[in-house]
Amino acid sequence: MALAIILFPLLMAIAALLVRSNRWRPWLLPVTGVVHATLTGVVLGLPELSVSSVWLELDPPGRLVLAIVSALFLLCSFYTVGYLRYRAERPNKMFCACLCSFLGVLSLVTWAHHLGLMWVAIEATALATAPLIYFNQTTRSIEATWKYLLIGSIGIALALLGSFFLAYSMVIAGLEPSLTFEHLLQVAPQLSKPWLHAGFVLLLVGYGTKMGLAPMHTWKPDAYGEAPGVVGALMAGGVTSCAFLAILRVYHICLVAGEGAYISRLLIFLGLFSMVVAGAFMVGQRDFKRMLAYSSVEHMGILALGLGIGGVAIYGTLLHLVNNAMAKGVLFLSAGNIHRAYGSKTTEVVSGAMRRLPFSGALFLAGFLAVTGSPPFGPFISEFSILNAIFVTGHFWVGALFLFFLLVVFVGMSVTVLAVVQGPVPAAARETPYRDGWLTAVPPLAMMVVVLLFGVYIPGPLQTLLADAVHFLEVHP
Amino acid sequence: MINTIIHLVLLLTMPPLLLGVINKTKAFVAGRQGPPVLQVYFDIAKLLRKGMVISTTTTWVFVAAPVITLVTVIVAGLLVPMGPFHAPITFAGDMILFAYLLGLGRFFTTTAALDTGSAFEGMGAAREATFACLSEPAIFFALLVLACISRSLSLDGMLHGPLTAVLPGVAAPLVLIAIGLFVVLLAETCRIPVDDPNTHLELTMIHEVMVLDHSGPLLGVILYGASIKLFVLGSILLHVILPVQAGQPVWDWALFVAEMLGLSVAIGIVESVMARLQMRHVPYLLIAAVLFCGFGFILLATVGK
Amino acid sequence: MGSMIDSLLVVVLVLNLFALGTSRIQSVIRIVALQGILLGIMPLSSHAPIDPATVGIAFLAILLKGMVIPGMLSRALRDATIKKEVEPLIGVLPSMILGALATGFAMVFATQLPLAGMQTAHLVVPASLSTVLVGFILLITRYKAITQVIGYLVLENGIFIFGLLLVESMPLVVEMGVLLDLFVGIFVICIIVNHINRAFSSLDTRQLANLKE
Amino acid sequence: MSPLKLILLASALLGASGIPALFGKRRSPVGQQLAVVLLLVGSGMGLYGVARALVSPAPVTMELAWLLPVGAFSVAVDAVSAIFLVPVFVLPALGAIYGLGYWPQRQHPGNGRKLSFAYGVLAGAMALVTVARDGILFLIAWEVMAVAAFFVATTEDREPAVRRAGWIYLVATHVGTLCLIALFALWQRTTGSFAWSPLSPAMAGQQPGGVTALFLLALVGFGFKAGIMPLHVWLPGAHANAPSHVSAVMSGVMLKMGIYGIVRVAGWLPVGPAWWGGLLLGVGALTAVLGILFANAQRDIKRLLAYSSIENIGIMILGIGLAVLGRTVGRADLVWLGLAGCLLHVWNHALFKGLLFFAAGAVVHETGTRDIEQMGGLARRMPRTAAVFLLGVVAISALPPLNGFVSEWLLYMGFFRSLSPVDGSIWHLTGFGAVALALTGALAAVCFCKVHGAVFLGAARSEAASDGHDPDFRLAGPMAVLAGGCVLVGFLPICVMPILDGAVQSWTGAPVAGVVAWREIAPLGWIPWLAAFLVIAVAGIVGFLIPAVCGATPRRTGTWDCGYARPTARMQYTGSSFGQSVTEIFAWVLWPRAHRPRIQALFPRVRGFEQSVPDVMLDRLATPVFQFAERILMRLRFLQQGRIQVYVVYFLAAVLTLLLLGAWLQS
Repeated sequence: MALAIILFPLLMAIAALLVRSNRWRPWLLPVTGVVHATLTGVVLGLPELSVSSVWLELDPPGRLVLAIVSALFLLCSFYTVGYLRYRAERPNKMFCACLCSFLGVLSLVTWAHHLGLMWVAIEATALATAPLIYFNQTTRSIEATWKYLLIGSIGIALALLGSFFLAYSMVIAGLEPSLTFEHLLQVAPQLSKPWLHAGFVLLLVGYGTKMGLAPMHTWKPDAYGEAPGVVGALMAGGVTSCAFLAILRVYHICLVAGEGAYISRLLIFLGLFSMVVAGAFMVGQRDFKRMLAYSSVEHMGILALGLGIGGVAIYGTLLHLVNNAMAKGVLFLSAGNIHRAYGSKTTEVVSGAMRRLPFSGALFLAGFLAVTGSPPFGPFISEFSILNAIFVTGHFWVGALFLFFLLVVFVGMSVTVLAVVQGPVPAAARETPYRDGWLTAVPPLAMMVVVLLFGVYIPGPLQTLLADAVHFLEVHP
Repeated sequence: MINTIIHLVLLLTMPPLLLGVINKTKAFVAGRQGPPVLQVYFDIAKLLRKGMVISTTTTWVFVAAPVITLVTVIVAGLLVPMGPFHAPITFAGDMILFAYLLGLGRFFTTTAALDTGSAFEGMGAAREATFACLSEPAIFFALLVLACISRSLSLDGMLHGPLTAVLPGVAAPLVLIAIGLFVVLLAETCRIPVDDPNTHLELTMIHEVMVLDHSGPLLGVILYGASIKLFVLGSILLHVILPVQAGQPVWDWALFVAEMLGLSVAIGIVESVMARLQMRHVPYLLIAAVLFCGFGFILLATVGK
Repeated sequence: MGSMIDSLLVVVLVLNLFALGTSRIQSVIRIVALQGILLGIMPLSSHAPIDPATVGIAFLAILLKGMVIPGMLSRALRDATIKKEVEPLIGVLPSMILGALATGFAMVFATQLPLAGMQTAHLVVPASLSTVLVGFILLITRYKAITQVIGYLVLENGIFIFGLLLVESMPLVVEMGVLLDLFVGIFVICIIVNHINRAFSSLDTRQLANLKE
Repeated sequence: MSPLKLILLASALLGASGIPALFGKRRSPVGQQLAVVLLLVGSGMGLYGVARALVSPAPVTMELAWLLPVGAFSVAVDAVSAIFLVPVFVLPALGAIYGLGYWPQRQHPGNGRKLSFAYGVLAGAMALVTVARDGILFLIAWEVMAVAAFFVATTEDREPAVRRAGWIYLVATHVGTLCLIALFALWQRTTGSFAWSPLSPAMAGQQPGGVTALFLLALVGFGFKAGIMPLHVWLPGAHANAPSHVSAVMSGVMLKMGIYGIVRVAGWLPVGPAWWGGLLLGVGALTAVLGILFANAQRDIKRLLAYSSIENIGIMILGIGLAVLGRTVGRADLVWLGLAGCLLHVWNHALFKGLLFFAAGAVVHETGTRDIEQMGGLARRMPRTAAVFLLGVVAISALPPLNGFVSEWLLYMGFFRSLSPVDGSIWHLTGFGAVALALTGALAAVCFCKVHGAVFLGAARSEAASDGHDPDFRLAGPMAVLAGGCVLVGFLPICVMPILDGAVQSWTGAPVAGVVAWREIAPLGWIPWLAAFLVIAVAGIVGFLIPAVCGATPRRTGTWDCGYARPTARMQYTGSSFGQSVTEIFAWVLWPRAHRPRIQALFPRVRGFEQSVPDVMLDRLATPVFQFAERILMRLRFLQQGRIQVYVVYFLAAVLTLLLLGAWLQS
């Protein structure tokens, strides 16, 4: 089963390389998405299928992330078809192939049950996404890709070093060396503390780079800004979630090792730092795609913060993982549409999107409200429960800072977003060919519906997924 | 019952006399013979018989305003006790009604002035309304002091408070609010040093300029209403400065009338010995009044506790 | 055998300083290649019984770090019509001093960390850390895209050195680490560097600074 | 069907009323008419439910099966909710009728549908806010209300001014919402549940500091919505730039949601220290006086009305302060008078402020300007509008015999009663409340005398004002209803007293110490007689006496202008100069911005004198602070300056910092 879920997209990638027609090739993506989603559904429905080998096993957090990735890809795949219609002039062979393999490696991350294998998978995502960022083949996109690759690789290298440290902390303790997670969890208490600490810091920095925690976030605005909107959506919702999963696993190990206090402080620090950096750069941000990138940094900060608070906050954090993926999807896809329609992504040019694109404009605005944690959208529920946990655990100053940074982010973001959606439409933007169509408007709309739904009602299956994950993460002696 | 009738009679007939007395006093001090004491009655009677000239820019407000003013001051007059006697109408909270009735009258006077669209009348209206903003707090501070002293919630009870003071050390606050109220009285009734009722330069007028366009019966009504206002405020002031009673109802009434005439003589003397203030200095005078009453209240609030 | 490894590591450290000190890109590449070959030898010398996994690691390391990637770097260098000097952000001497300081820091830091009982080679941890730091220094102080790639390789070498500690216990992990170097190396070098070269007709990263706030 | 179900259904109808319009044609009026019908039906249903809830003895509670992610969908309606529900079900419906004439879809194809959709959502959300009994549900309803208000306020988002006002509103309301989020998070920490209901002293006893935090958070969070003085920055702009019926609903109903929140928290928290009441009184006095001072200094009629809304909010806060203080010192009569005055003023303000905004809208509609200096003399062209406007200004100046007087009279009674001290510590404090109220009343009289005079009296000051006529029934009808309401409450306050009494009794959930009979502490029997006497006497004298005494019919001629032969309309005393004398006295708080040209030379050129009174908080504090912060943040931009080498440095820095931080926190 695992192999099916992981390998099928890779096969489809090869197929994409073989298909000739630039016109029909994109349709492979929806096929991949649908099949992958069905397989995922089956796996989630029948947990006994999820254990397949020592190296590949789908534990509850993995299930959650797999569900997120699969759903996100499904919706984005349809959007991509619509998007590529407007980019008919570009060969999309590499694009489609990479998208498919991207899905494959992300699934591998969720399945990987071995520290090294997970590292390999995450490294692979870097390779799969680079061509996607490079899609436009402008000098700017080259630069973005270069920075993404180099910074990402350095992060990955540090993660490798961190994994070695972790492994060595076993060797020192004279334990039977094996990097599968349940073994690590079993022996965690005996691990040598200094190596564990150092390893954790390196892993945090390394995977934090993929996740986009400040100050390792520097690649994010460039990559998200230059990549097509759909790539931004998949990265902000998929890659980040997988990187978070990696950090979550390490966090789990340290928790079991009895080092919860140590890492939670570091996580809280990194989380707040990411939030403030994101807020600072969102104020006066004219490029709305870069703004979305910083918003993603902010939300990674919230996730780190929630993880650092731990305990009751875990539920909210995992829920926020879901909400963030969906909300970011809405924002990036609608932003992509606006970008298409205006041929620009700065507020000097773009205004009146509500008039030019009633659907995308409204979705962009609604997505903004959702992502800034306004009721009744999903992120509000998750952020609220994180805040509640912060207060319950007595971190009042952290709570105050959290709220203040949320405010800064809101102020900064609102200026840009309102400038985009409100006001008169420039004459130049009326002639552009782009119109909201089924393929490009419905996927973000669907995501918006999901975000709204999670704000007022959490379906049973998701509830069980979250509950299992939370239960799984509770420290067991 | 009989007292109520006397109250009504005095309220409706005596006020113009006060103006006459004031004018007589001023004439006497100035060494002139001056108009007869009853001149104001003659004026009102003459005005009521005359015809009206109404500006084309005006609306019904212009005609209604003087009447509203008159009615409000009369009703206000029914809430104020005279001397040791009880007011015809009295209930808890009527002091607020009293203040706001005067406010209603003022509101319509100023509105009528604006109704004519004349620059001068607008100017007068602005001044009247502005000064009212300053005298209102003074009045309420005074009311608060009286309420503290008398433990009563009706104007009648409050004004009899000084007669039957329960708290120790009420003298100083009473003096303070007496001064404040006297200033307010001068301002509200547009006497010197705030306003000069018989100036002839419109630019410097307050009350007179507001009613430039009213003529005939309306002017008479205004004149009458103004005199009643003087009378009512005067009787309030008397309770504060002269809280005395003779015991015999007859003598009490006589005493009250005498006090009232004495007050108008005092006003006349003040008008003769003082020059009117510059218009932009008037607010300072009123703010001083507010401060006097406010100090009175704070004094009572801190000492009387 | 630990003494053997230690002596090799000393050479590696010296090579680091040379890498920092050389001003011609071509010679830097050679130095890194040599470093790679040395790294490849170490696993074999680390412990007596030689099992296939270890041999595999050694072979891969020598092949990639010592030959393939340096070769590609030189090819890229030849294709790119650029000045063959390193053009450091800070001069050669300062960067060498920095490298020395980094090595010293690594030594101190390594003493903070406990070592496994049966550990024979004492230089492994400090050497790997200092090599990593030298990699960082190269990455920070060099302008050319190629030199940054070299810096990245040095960084990877440092990690590989640390991997020696784990060769006996978990060779597979180490192999994977090496394997990934292959991917990234090839990817970065061949594709991106060439693209950069085509797009900017230069490999100077100072031209890659348009995306900013 | 239980009253609560009725109210919920009504709120759903209101919320959905605008949806059909979304699918309508750009220029077809059907959608809007349908929305009006739905609003009317919903409001009728809601009012019926409210009436039923008021007569039913016990508060009606309901818990829906549907579970929110956290918290529960629990709703309830008691007398307090009912009081606040009445304006929600009255004003939006009237406003919708008004909108048919004021903002017809046919003339506003661009934004009409958006408007009627958001308008309905706003109304529905407000209804839900007042019945929500769960923290999360409340927050959801609250934010939906706030965002819907943003959309209705930015109906004309093509104008930059509207966009700016909208942005300021959005930020302000979000700050408030964040405070409320913190409030409910702490509430859960204190009570252990998200239930939005009285906080038992036992639970609160654990963290007394926490309770104070709750109180302050509520004051700030709800204060932003209500517009209490330092937090009012969004209010004038948003009200001035919205369509008039929207302004009426925002000012008449939405601000009251803030008051609702404060009333709730003040009643549901355990008895607090005396400084709570003192703080509320201080804030209320400040808000009332400053609000009316700023109002008096405006020349945009809708900004003026907005500032006067701030003033009225201040009066309500004074009432709450008195009630809280009374609760602290265990004086049921103070609690009754303060709270009843506050709640009655909520109704009254909805009535006369709605009326004034409607009338102002009609004027703006006819003249095409909001600047009162461009108007004048409209009373002869729009007599009915002028009459209701006059009624409105008399009512809002709290002059007898209209409704404004009644509520303020209750507050005065409270302040005067507080002077007979049980515990001497509170009485001088409260005395100043009465004075502040008096000052506010006098200033309100100036301000509204000015606006009424400048708009309706005198002669037209511009072409725009020289024509125009009374609006048709769609605009006039709602005004008439509201005017009737003002008169009714003013003449027969006895009718509403029992409702207020019920609300006061159910304020804290448990009856206040020593139940009081309102007839004793607030005798209102004399008011109808007084009102009747005033009306009859005036009508009699004007109608009969004066015509009788002076035989001849009055001669009409031009205004006597002191001998000047040809007075023109430009010579009239303007509204600004009317308010100027007050503005000068209080220049030390208003900081007017004046441009005085120096007149030199023998024959000086024509020079203009300008004076404007910007909002101190917004234009002199908030805006500079924001600009400063932005400049600082722009300085930080160099951190992301494109050099990959620098980014690599960040890695080293991050690793070292984290290692050191970890080590430091370990030790």
